[in-house]
Amino acid sequence: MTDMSIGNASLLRLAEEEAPATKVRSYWQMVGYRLRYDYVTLFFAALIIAIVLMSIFAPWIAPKDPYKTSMAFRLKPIAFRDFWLGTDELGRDILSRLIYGGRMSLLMGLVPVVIATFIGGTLGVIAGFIGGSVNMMIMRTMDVFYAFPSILLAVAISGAMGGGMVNGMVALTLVFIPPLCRIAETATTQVRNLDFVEAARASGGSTLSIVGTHILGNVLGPIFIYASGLVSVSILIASGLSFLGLGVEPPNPDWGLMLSTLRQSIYVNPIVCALPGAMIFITSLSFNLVSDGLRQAMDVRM
Amino acid sequence: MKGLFRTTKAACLAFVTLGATLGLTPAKAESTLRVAMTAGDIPDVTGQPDQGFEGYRFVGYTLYDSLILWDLSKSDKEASLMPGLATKWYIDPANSKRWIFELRDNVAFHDGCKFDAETVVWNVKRLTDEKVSYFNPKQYAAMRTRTVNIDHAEVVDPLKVAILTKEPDSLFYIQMSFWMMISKCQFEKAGSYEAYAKMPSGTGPYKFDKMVPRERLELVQNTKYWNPARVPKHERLVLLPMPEATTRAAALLSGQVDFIEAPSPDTIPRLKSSGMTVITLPYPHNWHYQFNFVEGPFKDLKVRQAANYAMNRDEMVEMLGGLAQPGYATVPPSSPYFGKPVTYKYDMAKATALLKEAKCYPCEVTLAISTSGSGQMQPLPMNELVKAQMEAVGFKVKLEVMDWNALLDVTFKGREKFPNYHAVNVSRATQDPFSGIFRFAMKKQNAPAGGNWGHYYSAEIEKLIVDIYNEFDEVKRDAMIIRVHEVMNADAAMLFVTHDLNPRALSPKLKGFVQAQSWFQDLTPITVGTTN
Amino acid sequence: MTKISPVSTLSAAPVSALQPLVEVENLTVKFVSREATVNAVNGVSFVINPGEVLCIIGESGSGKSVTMRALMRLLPMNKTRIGGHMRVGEHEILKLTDRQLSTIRGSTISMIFQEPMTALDPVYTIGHQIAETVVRHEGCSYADGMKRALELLEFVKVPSAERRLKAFPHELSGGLRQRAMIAMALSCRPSLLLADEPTTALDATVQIQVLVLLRKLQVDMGMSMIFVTHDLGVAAQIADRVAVMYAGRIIESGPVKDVLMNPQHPYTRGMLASSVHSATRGEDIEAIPGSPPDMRRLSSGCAFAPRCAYADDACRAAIPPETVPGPGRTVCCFKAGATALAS
Amino acid sequence: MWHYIARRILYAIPIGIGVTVFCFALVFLAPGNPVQMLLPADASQETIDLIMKTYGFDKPLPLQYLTWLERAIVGDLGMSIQTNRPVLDEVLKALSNTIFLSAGAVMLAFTIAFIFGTTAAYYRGSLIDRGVTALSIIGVSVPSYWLGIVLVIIFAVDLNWLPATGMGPKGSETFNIFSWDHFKYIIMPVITMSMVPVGIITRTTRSAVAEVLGNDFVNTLRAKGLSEFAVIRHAIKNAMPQILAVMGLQFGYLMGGSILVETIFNWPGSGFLLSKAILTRDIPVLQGAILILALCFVFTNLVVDLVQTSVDPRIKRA
Repeated sequence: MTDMSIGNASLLRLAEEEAPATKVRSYWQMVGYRLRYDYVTLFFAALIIAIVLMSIFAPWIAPKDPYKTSMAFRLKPIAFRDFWLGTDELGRDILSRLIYGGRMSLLMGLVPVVIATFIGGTLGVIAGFIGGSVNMMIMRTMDVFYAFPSILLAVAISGAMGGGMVNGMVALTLVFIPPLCRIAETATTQVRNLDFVEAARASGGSTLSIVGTHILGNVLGPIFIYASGLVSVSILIASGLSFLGLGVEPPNPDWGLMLSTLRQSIYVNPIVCALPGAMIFITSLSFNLVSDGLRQAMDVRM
Repeated sequence: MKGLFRTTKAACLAFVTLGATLGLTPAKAESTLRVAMTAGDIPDVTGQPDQGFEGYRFVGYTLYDSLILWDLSKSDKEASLMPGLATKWYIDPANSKRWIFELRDNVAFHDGCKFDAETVVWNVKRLTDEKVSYFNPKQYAAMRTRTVNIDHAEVVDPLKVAILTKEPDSLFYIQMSFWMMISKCQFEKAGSYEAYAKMPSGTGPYKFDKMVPRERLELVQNTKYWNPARVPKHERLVLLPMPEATTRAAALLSGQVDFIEAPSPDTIPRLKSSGMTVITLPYPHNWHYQFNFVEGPFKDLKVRQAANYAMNRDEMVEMLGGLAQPGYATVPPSSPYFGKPVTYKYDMAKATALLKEAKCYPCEVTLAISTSGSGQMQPLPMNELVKAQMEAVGFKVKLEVMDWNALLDVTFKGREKFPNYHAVNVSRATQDPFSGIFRFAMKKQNAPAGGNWGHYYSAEIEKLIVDIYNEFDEVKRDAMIIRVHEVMNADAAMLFVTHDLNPRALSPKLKGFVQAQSWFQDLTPITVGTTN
Repeated sequence: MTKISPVSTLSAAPVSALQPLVEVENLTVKFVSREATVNAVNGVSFVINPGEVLCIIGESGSGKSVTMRALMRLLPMNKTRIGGHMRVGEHEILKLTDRQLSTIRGSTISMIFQEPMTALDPVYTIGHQIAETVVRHEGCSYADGMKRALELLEFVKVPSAERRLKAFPHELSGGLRQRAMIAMALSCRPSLLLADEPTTALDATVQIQVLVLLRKLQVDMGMSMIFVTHDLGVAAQIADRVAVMYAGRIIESGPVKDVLMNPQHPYTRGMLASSVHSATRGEDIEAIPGSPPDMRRLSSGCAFAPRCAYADDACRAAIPPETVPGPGRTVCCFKAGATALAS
Repeated sequence: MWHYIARRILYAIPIGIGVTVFCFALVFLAPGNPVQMLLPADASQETIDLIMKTYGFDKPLPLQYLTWLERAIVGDLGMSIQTNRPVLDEVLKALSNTIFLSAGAVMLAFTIAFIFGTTAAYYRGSLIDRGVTALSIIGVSVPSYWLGIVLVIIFAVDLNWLPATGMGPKGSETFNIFSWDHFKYIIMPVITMSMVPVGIITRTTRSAVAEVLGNDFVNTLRAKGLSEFAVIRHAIKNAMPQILAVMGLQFGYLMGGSILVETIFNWPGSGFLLSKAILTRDIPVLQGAILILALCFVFTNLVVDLVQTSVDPRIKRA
């Protein structure tokens, strides 16, 4: 949310044109500079880190055993005895389950994106760099998967293969490969046609070093930004799958699954039942805002 | 401006009055009963309904009759059989494989055709004879377990039919209570089941009016029903599929429906506080696990008993908001086949001791469960509770969670294909002795041929069952059935957990509903009031 | 409802002959952002008489484009601080309301931009964009506006004007686009035309054509013009007077001949020397060493001092005041007229 | 132009074939056999075989695919195993119900996004801009099914203003959008469904309009003396192709992604049909629904592409 957003490009250009800086910051310094003053992004980045740490250190943080059931204490409201956020339909501590739930939800959010970034990015760079029939084959295959809206594809795959966390992850990975592949391909093709790659070639750089230095350097940015935006999509679709009974298996604490099972109890204890939804919302919001901040700082338009 | 405002207000008032007048002339308004079913779709209306027993409940016994009906007029004891389209049935004294059904006279289908012996034979062939043009493969498959023993049917006279079985079967007549009699001449008019589905015709208390697939089925009262006592007290019955429990509750609370099936326990307080009537009653339903008798720790009787002792069934009932009763045997105590089985009351110490005795401590077991499914109640929290209770006495439980289809696959194929599962959680209807008891205990029913998933074997039961099928004296026969039930308990043949109480919620404007101890219910006595 | 030929109607707006059309006094423009304050214009003053062409010369970043935009208040309000005072005709530019401002934009003052490709809206036809201006200022119907647009295109000598009327900007060549731009700028007979390097983006041959056309129209219509360029050759052709800008200040000004023939400021001289026109064959082109100053931190002395061969401590200590070396001329340099500078 | 259309359509054909292969293959990834739901819990192998044969599941896969494809091309997607109704009828009926929702959601989203996005772009950097950006991010971050549940509880159960489920008082066949009694059924599902498109279209509108406003020609427009309103009109026309493209894509996404919202509201659309087909493993319906939805999506993309070409003079028509 800096003033250096897209809309002000013209003014920036004018100012820079009129006043060439003697001290030219490097690109990454500039990005860092912009981020440093982007308090919103910094705040939500900190929130993500907090959620990640909370998940990693769940066993030390969680006040109670997230699997311990108790019929006597089911569906208790917030701040009931030492159940700070109440209990679920089996009398398990909601706070502990929310803390542990971060593990599953982040896993479902991050793993498919990371794998898809790796696979899709690699395929895209290959397609973009080699071009010709290889490009044709890879990109046309991607087009087929592009023909499915993401939720439909995820539901179709995990619906067919049966529920479960692993199947859910596989489904989400397959959903994310095509767009990442396409971005990598576009970026690679663009970079490949730029003069400096030609120059590097002319000066006798090996293919590998060209890919390594120039193409990757220019392709990673857009991919990284796009992928960071996908994390929240992944979290949301994964929670949707859990909601449909196609995601994480019980009794594992997962926000989507908790939301799904607590839905039955919404008339008894609406606030407690809304908590997992709120967690999904906050996490997804944080990833979205950070991704947005990164995009603005890096001024990459998509 | 002020003047304008006044005129508008006056106009509004006029409108309100007009609306009120229209609303206050309900003399013509039809009384409509709107029911939210748990099914995801309208059950098949062409004869044997799908969507489990719910289909039979709302589409089967409403549009159609069977030769023998269930008496659903009482709620104090488990529903028993009563004459339907047949007035009498008995085994041919000369031939223990020939059942004779005497038919009711002067019964007409909704289309006007007469019901007679020829129609019955036609209906039998519809589900047993692959060679006739009106053979229905889908319904054949669904009915296979009930029809497998039929050899053929024959007309004795216009009001008498004989059905011949391959083996003597003293329980055969019960199967005929599931056999919907559809109109032969209406089917011939339609030409195919697809066409017939748009104009089904039976002899039941309701007539088909219209259907929007996946959304609603509208039936209207059959004022000429052969049993005047069961002519519906409301003019129209609308059936709406709503698989989501929360959706059903919301629909009832917002006044979109009048009658919902299976509200989830935690919505009950809210439904009650909004004035809804919540009805619960035992019925022949069993929520249990079938053990693997060949692989794993449950081979050992002591381990099976330990698991049964570990169940704190009262806690389960509490979790289910009182919408279930503790399950100590295959059938609930209200069943005529209950007898005096050994009961495994909650006893943690004894359970632990048994496990130690069996040298299986901690005892690692894997249970196959589903996320949802017909009659599964609330499989996830219930299984989690079972797991917690078993682990409290020294089991180490791994839950293999799968969707309903995958679990059915596991159930069909049996333990041979899935030796790693030590028990499966598929709940069953226990309405008749075969499907409720025998098929879990007979060697002949060993999966994949039948319902005996874990290949349970008891020599005594094998012998008893042979005798039962050949015993046409009901009292003697039932004594033996009770014995089978008791033997299964002695062997701890299952992990008994609970019996559903079949909750339903009704809008306060409905009167006259009598909930029967059955999977089926009679909606005909319900009157729909105008008060909200 | 204008149906008369544009040539006859296009005449300079009535301005008192006694006073200059444009008066700019001590104009300052600052761009303020969180990161830095850019002092783009630092006290510029000039006057233009009716029918006169002033050429502002300077390299990129010298503040010439900003000066022009400030005259029309086209700089983003919330990030710009404008000081001093500007008058065009009877309008005090800095005192106008937004509504008044938009009324004089396009009618009293109009502007031609450097890059006709990006300065025209790509999704409207040329005809529409001209007609729109006419409709806005003359309140005529759209159909009349289109008729006027056609006349204007013919007026700026666009071949097959009728067809070009319906063309989108990307369908025209650079020269034609710039002519369309000019037609648009002239559509409401402005008394002042601001031209921001209007020929820089064009091919050399087209440049001359456009330049000649502009000069002819300016003379015909008797309007005043401020012409921004970094090309001395262009300035020589079109200007009556020139002003040389460096680091947001006018460092030298005067009648075009005097300044170009006898430059007084070392920067002007350097520029002339590095201009291809003045270089003799075989001789090395003399370039001004160093690079323009950082407008975020200007030194207290002469901004050109770090690059100036003649600079001494006095130059670095204070900003040189304006001196008048000859009639109608100004220069800001301590060394102006000194022997060291005499060639 | 026609040449371009023809080429785009030709290009869609291999994608279509790929889609059919995928749809067909999907089903066989599934554990269990496709006719399971038809059978009683303890059906014998003999019964299973008979049913498999009746539905043609006993033949080799490639042959099954070709048979299926051959009939699919002439519009015969087979019969639903569950209901015995033609799959094509089922899917088209459901799809038309979903289009109500998707179109409604996209139109609502467009209206909101258009107003907010343009305002934010015009006042970029201001508090309004921040507010709108926050709103759009909230839109894409809310789990929509969760919102749906909350809406039902508030507006149907507690306030009793709107119906909780279903499509019209008498089902979809008599649905009449111009009658309030029917229209009120569509309100909550449409609002729930529009959350994501509101977020995405607002973001697109904001960035597209802002980008246009940063262009040089905006200076020209102001220099011509045009009012700010006219300047914004120019900016919108420039940004429109991009906004339309995103809108079209969102429409396509909603048609395929309505499964969660339709489940909550019991809306008889394609998502509901699909989830039912998955739960009951109704192979022909699953295949047919996914196929038609994917083809719709391909078709939507094609239309978006063509509309964009015709709206934007900058794109050269080959």
